[in-house]
Parts: sequence; C-alpha cells; structure tokens
Amino acid sequence: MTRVVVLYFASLRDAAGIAQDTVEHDGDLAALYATLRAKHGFAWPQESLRVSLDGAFARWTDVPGEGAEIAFIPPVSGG
Amino acid sequence: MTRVVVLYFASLRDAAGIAQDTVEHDGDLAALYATLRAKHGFAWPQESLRVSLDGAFARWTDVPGEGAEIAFIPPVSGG
Amino acid sequence: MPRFAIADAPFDIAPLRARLLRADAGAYASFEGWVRDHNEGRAALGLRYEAYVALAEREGAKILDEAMARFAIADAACVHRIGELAVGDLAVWVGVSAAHRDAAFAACRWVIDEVKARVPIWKHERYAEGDAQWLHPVGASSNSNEPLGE
Amino acid sequence: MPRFAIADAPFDIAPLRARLLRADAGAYASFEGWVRDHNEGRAALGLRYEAYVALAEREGAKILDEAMARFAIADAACVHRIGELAVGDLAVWVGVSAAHRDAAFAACRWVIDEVKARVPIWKHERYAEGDAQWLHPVGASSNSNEPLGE
Repeated sequence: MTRVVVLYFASLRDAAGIAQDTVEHDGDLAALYATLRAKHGFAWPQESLRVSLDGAFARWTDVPGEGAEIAFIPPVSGG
Repeated sequence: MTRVVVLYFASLRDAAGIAQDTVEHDGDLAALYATLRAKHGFAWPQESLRVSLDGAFARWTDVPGEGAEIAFIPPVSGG
Repeated sequence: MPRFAIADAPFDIAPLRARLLRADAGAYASFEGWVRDHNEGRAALGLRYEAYVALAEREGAKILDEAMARFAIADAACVHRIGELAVGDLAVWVGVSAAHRDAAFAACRWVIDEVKARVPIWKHERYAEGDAQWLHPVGASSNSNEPLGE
Repeated sequence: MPRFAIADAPFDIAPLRARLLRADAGAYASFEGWVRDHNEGRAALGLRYEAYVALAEREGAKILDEAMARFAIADAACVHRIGELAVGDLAVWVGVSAAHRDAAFAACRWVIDEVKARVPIWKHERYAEGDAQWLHPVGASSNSNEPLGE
C-alpha cells in the first residue's frame, strides 16, 4: 500500500468535513477517487473533476507514489 | 457679404501661417474652402476634410451666418 | 515578482501597472473584476475565494506564459484575491502592455477568460437571505452552480 | 464632470476609475495610450497633441453617449491629453464599468476606436533626426501620414 495525502477544496471539503487526509491506497488516481467518493459520498462523477498530483494537473491513470499530494478539482469559479 | 471667423488647425495652420482669420464671404462652406484653399495653397481636396460650423460638424452645403465660426478638419490622429 | 500571483489581502494596482510600462509599448489594456451586490439574481453580501495556491500559481503562470507566446505583447500580469471579500472589493486584475491596442485587448481578454476557466480558485457566496454556497459552474453555462454535498 | 474631457496637463487615472465603480457592476475594462519611443519605424522624441477643444469635447461626449446606448454598461469615461508630451506620458485613457466583461471590453474598444477616428485631435511628432510632422492618417491606413504644406 502507498500512503498519499489528499487535499479537499470548496464543496468537496464541505462534503468530506476535512481539508486534508492521509490515506493508504493502491492503483491509479481514478481508483483513489472512486474509493474516496464512496467513503465521503461525493456527488461529483469523476468526469466533472480534474485531478492534480504534487501541485500539477495530472491524468486519472497516473499512479501516485509514496507521499504524493493529490487534489480533486471541482469546477472552478475564480474571476 | 457675410463676415465669418475661420480657425486653422494642425497642418492647415502651418500652411496658412495663421491660427485664425476673419474673412468676408458669400455662399456655402464648400465655396469658402475653395476660396481659402486658393489663397493659402492648401494641398487637401475638400473630400479629405470635414467642416465644422459654430463648434459642431456641418455639411459643406451649409451657408454660414454673420459671425459664424468655421473650421476645416483634416484627418485626425488622436489616441 | 511572477506574472501571476495569488493575494490573500487587498493589493494596489498602481505598482503592478507601472511594471508593465515600456517606452516601446504604446497600448495598455486592463481588466478588473469586482465583487457585485448580486449574482444570478440574488442579493449578495460578500464572498470568500479559496484557492489551491500551489496549483493556482503554477496554472496562472502557465496562462501568462501562453499569453506572451500567443500575442504580440510587451508584458502581462494578473493578480487574484483569495479570502473574505465585501461588495465592491477588487477580486481580480489583469494588465497587458503592447505596441498596438489590438494585441493588448485580445491578450487581456484571453487571460481573464483562461484564468476563470483553468485556475483552481473557488467562490463561496453569502446571500442576503442568510444562506451561502460554493459556485461550481459546469462548462460554459452558469446555471449549474449547485453546491455539492450540502 | 462630463464623460469625455480634454486635459491640457497630466491627469490621475485613480479618481476617474473610482467614479466608475458601482456595487452592481462587477467588470471594469480600461485602455491607456502612451507616447512610444518610435512610430512607423522612426525614433520619436515626443509629440504635441492639438485639439479643436470645443468640437472635440462635443464629439467626445457624443461618442460616450453612443457607447452608453449601444452596450450594456454601467458607466464609461475618456480623457485625452493635449499639449507637449514626452515618451512614456499618458496620452489617452478610457474606462468602462459593466455587469459583465463582454460589454466592458467591447465598449472600451469601441470608444477608443471612435475617439481615434472622430475626435478633432492632431498629433505632431518630433523625431530623433530633428524633423517633425503632423500625422493626418487617411482612412484606416496609417501609411499616409503625410504632412501638408510643409
């Protein structure tokens, strides 16, 4: 198992009830989101989100390494 | 004869050598320009200019009244 | 200072604008986004912007780099506020200098559009009725700002 | 203060911008024209703007009125310098506030285009080689800046 840090922002943070979590995980970022979506009851399907790995946008098929920082990015509303 | 005040700007003023002139004139603004073009040797044909009467853009067929203020407006270059 | 920055407190535009001035650039276009007193027909009291700062700075810098490459401009910059903002507060500023106004306007417009579409910043609006919500516009439409998990 | 003004000395943008702020207008676009160090490939030392002030103010006000009618904007203003200007000096400023950025950008661009095309202001450029000329662009092209009677 790989230990990764997951950051939650905006409505994802409200839904998770936490801003950050450390989780043990195997597999790619899509699998990680599926697991956490089930755990926290996130309404967003994966297609509505982007994902970042270590501070850069990433692909859902990327596999995070030990200590990686991951964030799921709901639709943005800056400006 | 009607007495009118003519203002010259930019290259028209350089060509006339004066910024303002009072002239006696009969007829419309086109006729006035033709007279003053001959007098000062202005290079601009009338079609390249606009004309103003008493501080508002006017038609070349307008006939100025006594004491009117007239200006011939060469292509502008503000901004 | 980088071309794109996240500001967690009010910032002055004047020095940012001054840094874009060039003797060879005769045109300057700028855009500012202010907090309005209403949104989608609802009276708003204010809002909070939250960002994933590291990613926002990276994506913002990328947008400004792309603008420099796409348009015939001399320089460009953008600053976006985060934190609590009241009605009338400055939320975002974009400035672009160029030799000619075509490029200055086009690049300024492009930067604000890309920042709004790509930079991980989220708006949490508080309404006069007492409720609040996260805005998560889906696609180009703005009628899908439904909060999640609330 | 009218929406369009001729200024015979340097002016501050900040108070002009502040007058356009509205609680219901979230977008602000502005344009500035500065004196460049070159024009049409020639090194420029500076310039003089001359206006037929009464007519310029009238035509400028008309342009701003038209902008208010044509675009969904909250307010708009423009100030144009006349007199002697050095390289780097501000020559013209346009500011527009609106509920949305589309209208703010479109109106700002339209105002500067109309001002350049219609307001009786003329630019007299001084060049590094020691000569000077009036710019009288014919139509949309800028390669006909031939001085007259010189």
